[in-house]
Amino acid sequence: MTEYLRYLPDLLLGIGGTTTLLLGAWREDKAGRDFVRWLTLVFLALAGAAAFYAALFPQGVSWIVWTPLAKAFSLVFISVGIWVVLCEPPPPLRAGEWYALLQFAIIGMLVLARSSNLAALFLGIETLSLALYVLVAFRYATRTAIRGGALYLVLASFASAFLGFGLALIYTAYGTLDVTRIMQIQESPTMLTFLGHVGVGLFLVGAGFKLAAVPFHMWAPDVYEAAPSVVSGIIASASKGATLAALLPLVFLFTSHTTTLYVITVITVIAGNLLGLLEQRPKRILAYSSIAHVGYLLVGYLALVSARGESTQTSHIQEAIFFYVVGYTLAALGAFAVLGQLEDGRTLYLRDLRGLLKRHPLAAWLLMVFVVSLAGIPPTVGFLSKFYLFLEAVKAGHVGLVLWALGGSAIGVFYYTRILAQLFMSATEGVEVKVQRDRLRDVVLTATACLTILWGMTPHFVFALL
Amino acid sequence: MVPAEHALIVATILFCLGAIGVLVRRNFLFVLMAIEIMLNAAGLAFVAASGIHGQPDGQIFFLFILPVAAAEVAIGLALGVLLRLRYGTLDLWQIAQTRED
Amino acid sequence: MIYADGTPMVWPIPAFALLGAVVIFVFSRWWAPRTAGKIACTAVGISFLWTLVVAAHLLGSGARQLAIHEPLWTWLSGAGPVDAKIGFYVDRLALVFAIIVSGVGWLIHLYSYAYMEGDEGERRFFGYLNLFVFSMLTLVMADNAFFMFLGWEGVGACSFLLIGHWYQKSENCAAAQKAFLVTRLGDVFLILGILICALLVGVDYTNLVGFDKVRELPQVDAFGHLSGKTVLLIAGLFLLAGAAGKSAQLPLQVWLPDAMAGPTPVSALIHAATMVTAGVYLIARFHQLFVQVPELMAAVALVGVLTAFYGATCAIVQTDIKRVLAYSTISQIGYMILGLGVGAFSLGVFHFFTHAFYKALLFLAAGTVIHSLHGEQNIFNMGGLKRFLPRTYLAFLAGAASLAGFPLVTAGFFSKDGILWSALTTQFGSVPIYLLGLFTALLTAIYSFRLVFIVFFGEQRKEIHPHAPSSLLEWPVMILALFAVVAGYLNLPHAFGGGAWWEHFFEPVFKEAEARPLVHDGAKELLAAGASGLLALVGIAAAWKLYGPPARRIVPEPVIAAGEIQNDTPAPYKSPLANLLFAGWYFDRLYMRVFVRGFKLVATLANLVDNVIVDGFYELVALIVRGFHALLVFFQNGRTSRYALVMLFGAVAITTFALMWR
Amino acid sequence: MILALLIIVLLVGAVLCALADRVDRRVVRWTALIITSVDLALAIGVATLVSQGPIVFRLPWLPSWGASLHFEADGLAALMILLTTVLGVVAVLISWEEIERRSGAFHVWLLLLQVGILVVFLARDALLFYLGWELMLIPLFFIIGIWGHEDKQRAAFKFLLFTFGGSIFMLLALLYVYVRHLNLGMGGTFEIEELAKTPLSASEQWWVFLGLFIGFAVKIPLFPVHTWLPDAHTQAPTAGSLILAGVLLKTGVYGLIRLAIPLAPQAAEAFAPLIIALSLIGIYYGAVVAFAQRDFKRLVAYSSISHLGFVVLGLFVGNAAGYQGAVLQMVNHGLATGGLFLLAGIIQHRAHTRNLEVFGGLWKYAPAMGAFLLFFAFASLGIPGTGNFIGELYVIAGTFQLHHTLGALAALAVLFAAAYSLKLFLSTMHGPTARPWRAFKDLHIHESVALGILCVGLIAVGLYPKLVTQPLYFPPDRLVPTTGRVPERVIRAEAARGSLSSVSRMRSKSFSLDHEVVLVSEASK
Repeated sequence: MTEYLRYLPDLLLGIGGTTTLLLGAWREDKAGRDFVRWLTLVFLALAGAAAFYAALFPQGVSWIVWTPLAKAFSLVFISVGIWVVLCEPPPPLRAGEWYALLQFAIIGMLVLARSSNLAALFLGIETLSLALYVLVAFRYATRTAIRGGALYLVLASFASAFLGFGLALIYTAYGTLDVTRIMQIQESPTMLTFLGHVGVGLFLVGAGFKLAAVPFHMWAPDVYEAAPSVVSGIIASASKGATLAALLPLVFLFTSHTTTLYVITVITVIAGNLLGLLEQRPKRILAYSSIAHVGYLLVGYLALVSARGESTQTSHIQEAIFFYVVGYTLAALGAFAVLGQLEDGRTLYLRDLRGLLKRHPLAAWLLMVFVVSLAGIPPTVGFLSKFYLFLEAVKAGHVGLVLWALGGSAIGVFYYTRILAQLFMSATEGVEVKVQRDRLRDVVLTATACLTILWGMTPHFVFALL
Repeated sequence: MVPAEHALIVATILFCLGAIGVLVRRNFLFVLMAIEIMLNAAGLAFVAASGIHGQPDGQIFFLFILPVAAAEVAIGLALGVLLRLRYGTLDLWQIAQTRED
Repeated sequence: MIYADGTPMVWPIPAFALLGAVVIFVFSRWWAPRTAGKIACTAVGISFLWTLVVAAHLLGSGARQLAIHEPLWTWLSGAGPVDAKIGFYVDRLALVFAIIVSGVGWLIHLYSYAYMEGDEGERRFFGYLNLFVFSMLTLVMADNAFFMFLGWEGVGACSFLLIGHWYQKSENCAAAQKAFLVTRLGDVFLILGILICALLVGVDYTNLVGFDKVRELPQVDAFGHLSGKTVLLIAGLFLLAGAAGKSAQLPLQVWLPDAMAGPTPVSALIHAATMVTAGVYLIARFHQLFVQVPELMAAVALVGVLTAFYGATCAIVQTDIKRVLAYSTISQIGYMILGLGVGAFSLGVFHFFTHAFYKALLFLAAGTVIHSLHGEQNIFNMGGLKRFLPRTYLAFLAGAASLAGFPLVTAGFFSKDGILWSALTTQFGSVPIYLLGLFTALLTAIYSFRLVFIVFFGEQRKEIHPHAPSSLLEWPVMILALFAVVAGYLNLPHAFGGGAWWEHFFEPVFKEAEARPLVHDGAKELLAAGASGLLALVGIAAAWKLYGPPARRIVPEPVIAAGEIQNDTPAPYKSPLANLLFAGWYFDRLYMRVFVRGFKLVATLANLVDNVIVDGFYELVALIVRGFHALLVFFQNGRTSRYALVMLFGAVAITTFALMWR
Repeated sequence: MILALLIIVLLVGAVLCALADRVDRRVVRWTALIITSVDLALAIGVATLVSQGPIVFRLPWLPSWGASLHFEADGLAALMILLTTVLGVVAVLISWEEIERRSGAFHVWLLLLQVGILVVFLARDALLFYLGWELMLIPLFFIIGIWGHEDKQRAAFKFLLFTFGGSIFMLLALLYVYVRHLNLGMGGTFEIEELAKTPLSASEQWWVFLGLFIGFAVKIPLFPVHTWLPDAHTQAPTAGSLILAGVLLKTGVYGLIRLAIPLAPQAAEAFAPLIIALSLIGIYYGAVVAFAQRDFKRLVAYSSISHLGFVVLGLFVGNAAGYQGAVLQMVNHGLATGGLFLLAGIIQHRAHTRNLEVFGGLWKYAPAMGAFLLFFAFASLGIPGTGNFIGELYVIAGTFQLHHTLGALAALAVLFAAAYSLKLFLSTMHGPTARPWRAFKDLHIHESVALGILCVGLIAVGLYPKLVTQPLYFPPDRLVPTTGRVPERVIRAEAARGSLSSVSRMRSKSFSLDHEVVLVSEASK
């Protein structure tokens, strides 16, 4: 039986998701909504506990493997789920579906984080994507939501096709999709490497889309804007983190693609920061910011590729990437959640932020912390994680790349601080925004902000997860 | 017997056709169809590769691709209905040009 | 305040003046305005008394104790050549200057007390005045050149403030600014000169004797292997430039006439008796350096005699009573510098000594005149004041006679004649210099009595109602007048049967540096003195002829009514020569056009460069970044198939890449 | 511990101010005043303790990276934190009336800004240093952007982008040195002292120095990366300008001393001619452009560029005189320019304009203000008796030792300083009264106190510069350059004096200072 234990979190969430889906259809009133909410929370907590213990049991050969890194990532994604449940009050309609989809998305992430087989990776991505398609268009009463959902669906499927075809080619080349076997085969080159390279290239397209790396990033602003803010947060942080977690064991695939990765990284970092420069809609700014952050993560990933499996260095870089993902997740989720309070079914503009200081000063200060962290300015986790990542990149010899990344972040500072300027510096006359207030959300966000600062000074707590 | 490489070439051609379909069609439904073609091209490639290697893995993988494609289409159709309802058209360009606010 | 061995401390001398200033600045706002003046007079009075105590001690101990050296605390240290203490050094040179500064200063303070009554800025005025006395005392009593520089700049600052005392008139501000900047230019050279000295021998006055060793050095490594003599020449020229700035010598003399915008006591104290003679003190103090290089001495002498001539020529056509005196000051300091330049250091200082009395007196008397006439300064609007201001007239006459070098009975005669005699006879002197100096003496007599005759003789030229001056405006002037007459006998030359006490008094200070006349013929000396005395008389006679009551003609002839001539009247005379002299040989205009306008132009241009080019560069960078932003955002149009196209493009690129660069 | 306390007090103060904001504006001000005063007291404590040896505070932080919370105060650091805390008190005093809007937040940012500055001055760990460096950004960004004047946002952004843009090069250089140190098998550490031991090749040093130098040059700011400064100064509220001019710019110089030169000493020497040229250009450029300004604060800002040129010049002439002059100028510039900015703020608060052309004759209404402006203007032009003179003199002397023509060039710049300083004073206080400034009040008591503190500081340094230069020789004194030509007089004093006089000395009981009276008598002639 113990080999099933490794699927326990997924199973729990699957059960939880189905249950909430059904129960949600049963009662739509407030009690019902709250019930599914707490039920989800229970399942997520159980899944978390399961993930914590599942890794302790012996691991056989499987599509899914609990490595320490996978465990840490899994815990992070489950925490994201818990965070979202706590932070976001249940939607007035279709609460059951909301929570079910959330849990399904987390299953996808968990699968991604632990996949040791490219097939599992594909399945994880698809599970995650399918849930997200619906979540993006969740508020389908508004036209933008549908439009965004459709756009996301079309482009994500398009990318999935690339991913699938790329996997097919890899399979053609290697005869297997198992990561460890591919690694072994790769060390003894076969005649089909050519197909394998093309396959990896196409795989990169699919993965790049999920990560929103340039030039596969175009969807990001439109989708982030259309989706409910918290969903945008998940797409920006956890979903990308999961994809990256899945890519971490695959570095060996890209050893001959470093130039490609290098180019992608550089243009991602630069374009991501350039795109947001004069953007007027804060959610789009955060979308562009997420593109830039993927660029920074790719810097780390390239360092990982360059480390060529050298164990201490690899583990350091993995630690750095993990830390970065955690730091970025905190800040991005927090920032999106604050913006979510201002959403009123219409497009949010920067100038709307002006009212926040008057209406809900706490939210303004919290947003400031998150934005500062995103910009990578101390004393926040965004600074230290970026520092760590770049440190490792320099260690791996990527001085030029780090210079590009730093240059990009210098450009990026401009748009982050434009948010701050709108929050604190501009006249508040004539700005009327409705702020939805929720006590629990304030508490959760405050805690998040505190963590953002605390971990910015004491990252050991994060490293301890590994 | 048809060589597996030929099947691969067919799959590639299918994939490209699908991709071109996504690029040139503006109608949401046709775009969905083009994506289906691309996914099926991937499936075909898997099956063909399965033949090359003499393993069932590729065919099993095709089994995974099928429901994924189906699920995507299902969501896509739902969204298509909503698009038609809210925008009165399925033309993605027109929809993109519609200004909100 | 007396050391165990009976030597009086010297720090109280400047300290009292400083204390007065501080008290006035901090507290006087709560007191009546007149109190400030009382405090100021008391403070300087005590300083003066203490100076006398020190003087008595030093004179009394004779050769046993020639100087009091009182280092207080380390000021600059640990930075290589910049090594100096805060400390005082009073030898006979410093003592003479200190006596004049505190003594004449005190008299002028008393005068000011009456003069400034009812002025809006009375407290401020006396605060500055005390601060000035403090700075000037520091200047002359410092024990090293850096500390001296503190006083040097301090007097400059006070001069700036006092010229601009009536700050609401922009001309005054401009004059103050001009004075400060021009002297500052000299100060830059001075500090460089001091730095060179610091590198060579150090700045403590006790070290200055080392210059003769420097001269012998074939090369000095610290100065690009120049020879020791060249380095000394450069250092000396820098010091001379500093002296020229402060003492209004050519070519930095332009500020002094304008500085007359200040209240008249200020002109008397700062711009006649004390501050402007700082250059004389400087050169006398660094005599060990100057005598090392004959070329340097020649330069000093040349600057001196040319300035003397320049000042005298300009004074002769001025219409403003204070400007006449200002140019006269320039000219007289030129004489002092000439004296130093020909090696007669003690005589240069002697001329400073006598000049301090008679020029302060002239200014104060002029101040009384102006005061009585409610601010009228144009001499052509005066006339016949002899009757209204008899005591002032007498004092003024004494001063003018001394200035003109009226033979035998005035101090100016002896001091000036000594310098001229030295210019002719010492190793540094020469006949052309002597002749120019002699001719200048003639001019001096003419312009000084031109003043007397126009102001005090003749008839009243305008309907004015002079009021009688208060006694405090008169008796300090009388004291000064007394000294202006008798001070000369301190150095009665041997040829006149005197003992040349002054020169002997300074022997321990200047020692071998003092150049002795090469001619030891009493008869020749008498002849020369007779010549200059005669010239003075001729000058006075000429002035009587040209400007006296019998002469109704005013030479040169103005194009407008003489009474209407203002300082900034462009060309008041018909004669171009007179206009040239009136405008100070157009130095002012030249500087204004070249340097001031040039600087403003450069500043405007630099500002433009900063805004357009330097800042523009960054704006351009920002613009380029924005351009890229616009380019990228252009593609974010929400059209699904376009997005897909970009993705496909990426996919094709990656695939191609994978295939080609393998 | 006292070092950590310095920072903790400010952090606690920031929290208290935030809380006090709910009560009343006055409570905030008093809290801030008390907190900064306590910090000042602590800094004085540090300054006195440091003469017995450096004060070290070390706490493990990130052992896996080799980073620790290593604070250390030596003489230089003690001076700098003293300056910081003094200006901290002054900043609170001067904001007393000026800041009316969101006073709590203002003081929070003001205190946090000082935290960043203190971290920079005390850090002996490269990571910690960089952390402090970046920590200064956001508070000042807000101080300028929220409480600034008409064009505040633009100025705030310009400040932020320039400094951030500069600091990325610095970060990269630090990372590079760290990695080199690690790869050479010397272990991963951010201890600056350890990093300085990394044997970098000449070209590596060149790049490392360049990176660090760009970062610091922007902050100082040197020509031609100075253009953010006039805008930032002009727009900042008074306290912001004060801290910016007083200490923030010094962090750049301090970084050069503490990081750039120790990490890449040979490169520093190789760069010295270029840097000397840049600072000389800056000295003249700043002074000349300052003269052309019409805006009070802009003028002072450009004068800052000129003054900071002196500081960097002194630093790179490579001798003790220059180094001491540089440090002196850092302190003096902080006090004098700080004073000018205070007055700018005070005048603007009353007159609602900074345009020099509409001022004039203000002395009539505000003589005390005029007196202070006069003092600070004179200090700024380097009048002896104020610290600025000593600083400039030392720098000029140091430059003179390096090369006489350069020294002369540096000295001549003082003339231009006089030009703009006088313009500043005259066009404000003197001249005909241009407008009826009826409501123009003279200084309040807290303003007088604030300005008085700066005045006393300047005069104290001016008359007893050992206050500043002596701590530089406190252990460890290795920062004081010993290279360069040994400053030796051409003719030694004893040789010069020769047989002039027998000198009798005696201690005087009437003075506690090292005082002696020397009687020069004519013993052997």
